[in-house]
Amino acid sequence: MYEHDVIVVGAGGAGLRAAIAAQEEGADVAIVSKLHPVRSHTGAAEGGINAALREGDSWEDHAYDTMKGSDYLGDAPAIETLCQDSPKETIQLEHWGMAFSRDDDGRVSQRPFGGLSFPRTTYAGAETGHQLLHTMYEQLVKRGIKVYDEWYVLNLAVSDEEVPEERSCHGIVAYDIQSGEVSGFRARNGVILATGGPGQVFDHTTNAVANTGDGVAMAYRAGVPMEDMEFIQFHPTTLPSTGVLITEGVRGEGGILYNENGERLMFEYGYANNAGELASRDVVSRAELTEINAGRGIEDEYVHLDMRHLGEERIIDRLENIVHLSEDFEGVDPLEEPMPVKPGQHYAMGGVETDENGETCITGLYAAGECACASVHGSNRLGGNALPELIVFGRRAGAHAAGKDLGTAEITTGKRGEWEAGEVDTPVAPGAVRSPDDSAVADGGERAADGGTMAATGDEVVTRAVDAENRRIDHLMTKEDGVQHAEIRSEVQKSMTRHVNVFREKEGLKQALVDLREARERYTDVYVNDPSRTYNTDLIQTIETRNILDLAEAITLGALARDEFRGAHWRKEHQERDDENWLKHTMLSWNEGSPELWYKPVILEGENKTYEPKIRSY
Amino acid sequence: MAERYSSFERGGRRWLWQRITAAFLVVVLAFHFFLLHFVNHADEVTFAASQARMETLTYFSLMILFLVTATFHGVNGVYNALVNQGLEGTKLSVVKWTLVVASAVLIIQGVRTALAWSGGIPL
Amino acid sequence: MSQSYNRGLVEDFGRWREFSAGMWAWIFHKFTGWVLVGYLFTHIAVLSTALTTPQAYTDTIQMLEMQPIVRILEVGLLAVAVFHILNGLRLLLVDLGVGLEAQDKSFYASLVLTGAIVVASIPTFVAGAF
Amino acid sequence: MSTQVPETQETEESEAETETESVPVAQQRRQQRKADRRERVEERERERTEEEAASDENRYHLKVFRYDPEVEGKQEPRFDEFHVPYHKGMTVLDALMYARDHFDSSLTFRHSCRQAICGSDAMFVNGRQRLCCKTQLSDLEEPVRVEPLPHQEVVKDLVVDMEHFYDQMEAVEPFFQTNDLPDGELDEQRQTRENREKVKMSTRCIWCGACMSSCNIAAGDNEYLGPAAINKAYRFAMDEREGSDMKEHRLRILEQEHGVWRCQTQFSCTEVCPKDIPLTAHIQELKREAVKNNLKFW
Ligand SMILES: Cc1cc2nc3c(=O)[nH]c(=O)nc-3n(C[C@H](O)[C@H](O)[C@H](O)COP(=O)(O)OP(=O)(O)OC[C@H]3O[C@@H](n4cnc5c(N)ncnc54)[C@H](O)[C@@H]3O)c2cc1C
Ligand code: HEM
Ligand code: SF4
Ligand code: F3S
Ligand code: FES
Repeated sequence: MYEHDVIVVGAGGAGLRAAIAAQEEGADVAIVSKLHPVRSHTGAAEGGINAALREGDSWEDHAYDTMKGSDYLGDAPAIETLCQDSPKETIQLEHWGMAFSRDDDGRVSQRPFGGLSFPRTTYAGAETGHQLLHTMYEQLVKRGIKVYDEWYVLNLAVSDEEVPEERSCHGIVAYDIQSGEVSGFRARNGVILATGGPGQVFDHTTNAVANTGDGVAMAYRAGVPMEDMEFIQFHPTTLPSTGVLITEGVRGEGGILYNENGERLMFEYGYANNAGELASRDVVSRAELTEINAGRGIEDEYVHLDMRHLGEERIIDRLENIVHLSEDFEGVDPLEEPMPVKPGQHYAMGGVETDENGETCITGLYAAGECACASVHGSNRLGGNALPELIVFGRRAGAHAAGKDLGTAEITTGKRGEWEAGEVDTPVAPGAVRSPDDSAVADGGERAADGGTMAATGDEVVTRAVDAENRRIDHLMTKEDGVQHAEIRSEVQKSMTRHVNVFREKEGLKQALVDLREARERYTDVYVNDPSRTYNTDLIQTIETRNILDLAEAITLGALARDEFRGAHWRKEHQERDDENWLKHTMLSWNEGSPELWYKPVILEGENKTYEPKIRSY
Repeated sequence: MAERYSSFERGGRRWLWQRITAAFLVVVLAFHFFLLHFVNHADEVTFAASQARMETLTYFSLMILFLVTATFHGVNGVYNALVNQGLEGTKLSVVKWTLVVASAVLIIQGVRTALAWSGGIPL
Repeated sequence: MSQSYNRGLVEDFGRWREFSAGMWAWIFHKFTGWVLVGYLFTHIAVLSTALTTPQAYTDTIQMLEMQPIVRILEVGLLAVAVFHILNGLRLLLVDLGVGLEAQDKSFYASLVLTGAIVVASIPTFVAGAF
Repeated sequence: MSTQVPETQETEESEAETETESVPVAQQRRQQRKADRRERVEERERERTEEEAASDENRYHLKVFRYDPEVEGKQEPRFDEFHVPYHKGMTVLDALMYARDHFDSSLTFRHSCRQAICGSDAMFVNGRQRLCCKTQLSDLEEPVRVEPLPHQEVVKDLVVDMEHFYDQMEAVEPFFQTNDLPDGELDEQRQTRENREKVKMSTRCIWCGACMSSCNIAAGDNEYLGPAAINKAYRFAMDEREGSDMKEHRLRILEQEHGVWRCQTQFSCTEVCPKDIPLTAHIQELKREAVKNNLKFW
């Protein structure tokens, strides 16, 4: 068993920042990540980091924009923390040497981004995430922070008191991908999840293959509620054949969207008469799909994004990367012709419920980054708000886990504050498949349900978790026949993309639940074909698929329950935002295998003011 | 980490000298070839002819310099090539000293020959 | 790491077909360099016959130069030297950061030029031996 | 760590070890059964693919390197053939994923972002180091031969051990260091556009290891820092914000025996770099900087 004060799961922007912060507080910290840190998907972020750095801008404006962008489903304390800390954290990156683009006076450049009232998106070409990730990894090297790379975290070691709020997290169980060894990692102070997004739930996504939402699923099964899972952001400009993202920066710099008739669609059809192409992402995504559905799409599949008028010099200076992406992945030279684009899954607003210090309702368990939901983004994230989220909440979670006093959080976690029970009418029972044989082991859903009576020590909790995971892996490896994960995964992705996409309707969502149920049942028969213990990606992906299933189901359940149209969540039957009934977060608890739906209110009271829900128009 | 590698003389002097000698050699080698194959034909070489040339101080010193630079350049090149192939430790030092000795022998032998021609340093 | 597999030949020699200009240049330069050092040593050895008697020297040289094979080898030496010089110049330019984009072209140029110079010199080199 | 001298004998021994000692009997049996079964499945699969290949010309023919130290039948490296249905815009990575998901789920390779940014899928494709996700099948001749990166130890199939590469990257103090940061936590350091432009290309490295794998010198001399690490050092040495003391310190690191001087300007690193970083030019510039820096002291 390995032992550290703080263990960070995941080495993207959030994980790296958390580890650095914990170390600065004097903790012995280690990162466990299934990818080498520089392979994390944070590297793919292109556009930039929102931070109110300049004269004429203020964190209050940033907060206002964020709240408005969230369609009033963000929690004010989280949003305000983000906007207050972001300038400092962004400059911290600069002090660590990050290669930001520069203005003539030598200061870092900022550009306009969708939904922002001030050009406050601080950027490094069209490769901001890459620069950020590498800059932080460099700090890690400098500090000599231990990284267990290519270790796949299988599960959390959480004690099992009856009520999740009483449980505590003592470590993790991880699998060394190179050697096939399963090991316990004891965390004396805390475990921080920073496992990134769940893009693989969908088949057309800007996310990496490794973005399978593992952290969210693990926390969920340990008893932490998932929050606002139905809010999935679809990015309006992804390349049709691969899902590779074309940054919003293109539109920020002046790129224009055209439909098949060469009409500037955002204005021509009144989707956003003021902001045009720079309207919020959900607005633009729907606009494009509406065009395509109305037969004005090109090849009935996509629209055109044109930036030729910006001139080669400006394009190369600020968006060079885009030229390469478009050429390599779509075979289109954007200096010569417009780029084909269509909406693709991009970001999950929801995730592991945390407060503004990154803490979940389980003692010693934290989450930060895309896998977490302190609720900064509410129902829709503004471009350029995820990277600051990584560094702001990454730092806070790291520091808090290492014992720094950050004050009491205003956001309550778990069912500690106000909450109400929810109900949703499902065609099939969601949740774990109860089967008489040992296939529940394959599921990984088993928890020794002794109600905490064993009052085990931290070490025992970890050891027990290791045993459970060993059983699961042995089961998967010894099973000789059955279904392979790839089939299940691709069915789930297809169904999700078909039914739980930009446009959602009741029957489709129900169908998705039926499909998911079937997939879950098939999963109990899953087996791993590759018998090797060395670098067995077959096994890893089989386990990931289980996580994808949980997340897909949560997303669909939330989408079915929420019968209103808010932010990224569009419902055919409900074309209005319903503040009366739905100014609340969708919460989903695993509850020993059957998802329990409940709600908690949105916090709109900020430090100095209360945010009044307004019509969100651009 | 970095300390692991910092066992070496600084400055890449050998690298620089390799270039400097190369630049020098281009000229001299071309001259040498030209003189001994085009101006004077190879089959006409005799002791006397060589002797005549060697007796001029300029030519004599040029040849000595030629010898030394070529030796350094060549031997250093060989040494580099071996390091590039990953030769290290004792084996490398053995090779290194062998090369140094061989160069010394070469230069001494060359100088002696030149002196035999010129009959002493042609002052 | 105990789990290693040495792909030895497959990867080292099986790859020569895929070598690019810069790699060939490196190989040729290395080869020619070694030939030149080899020659330098032989050369001095031959010349140092002058240390015994002047006549011995003249005899040795003339005997050698009479042999066609030696003349042919000399042409070979010329080729080697010329290539080494030309590519050496190319490398010097590269070290100065000049014309890096044309590095492959300059390598081909060295080859062609070497060929031309050698062909042009053959008459002078073999004169009197055949 | 050497890629050069792993004596075959040693390899065999350690394999034998894994076989007899450390693998419990049950696991061995399990492997045996799986191997048998797999053989049958593979047989069927192969027949099927061959049939389909015959019937459908719109398939790409892939020859993929296979090796697994643990699995019988794979200990002796071999090439497997896959016939993958082609669609427009398909990359080598897509083809590998298809082969894995439809033909043989034990086919192992690293990949993640699918967009040339994570640097995990550099492989040796048709005799050249390339990022699979960035390589269109249509640009390649058939059969497309996919092998792990040369000069690195093969862990399994297309996965190589990157430890040595990481060690080299981390040996050059790859982090920003300066002695005068602005006081205020909201004050940024200034940097001219020109200077940022100068380091820009060097900051693009995604640690894919293609360059290192293509370099004959790195293959021969295991201690050679290699083009990527030198480029990393360049990124900081040329960054004005670090100041001249730091630059000198960095040049010291680069000047060691196995630093910049080892580079023989083969250019293959520059040619294979998927991020178009002018590696050779950077290395050469550092050599000159180092010489200049030392001339000062003569
Ligand atoms: C193409 C693209 C462009 C974007 N552009 C922008 C932008 O311009 N501005 C902006 O603000 N945001 C942008 N975003 C969003 C933002 O980049 C992401 O939300 C953010 O990078 C997520 O970071 P993270 O640290 O949470 O996770 P990631 O960077 O995804 O890292 C996840 C880490 O967790 C590890 N991990 C996962 N599961 C396990 C497991 N089971 N065991 C061990 N380790 C595990 C992985 O190895 C990885 O290291 C963009 C996103 C994408 C996809
Ligand atoms: C008497 C003549 C010469 C001899 C014996 C000689 C020998 C060598 C040898 C052995 C090497 C090492 C090759 C290797 O293995 O990498 C070398 C390298 C080199 N030679 Fe020469 N050479 C001679 C003349 C020249 C001339 C005239 C030039 C002219 C321009 C030259 C330029 C170079 C350069 C630049 C290198 C360095 C290659 C590198 O390290 O990158 N040489 N030489
Ligand atoms: S320099 Fe280029 S080839 Fe080398 S590791 Fe970096 S990106 Fe890959
Ligand atoms: S291939 Fe190697 S020799 Fe130098 S130019 Fe590149 S590092
Ligand atoms: S998959 Fe990330 S670089 Fe190819």
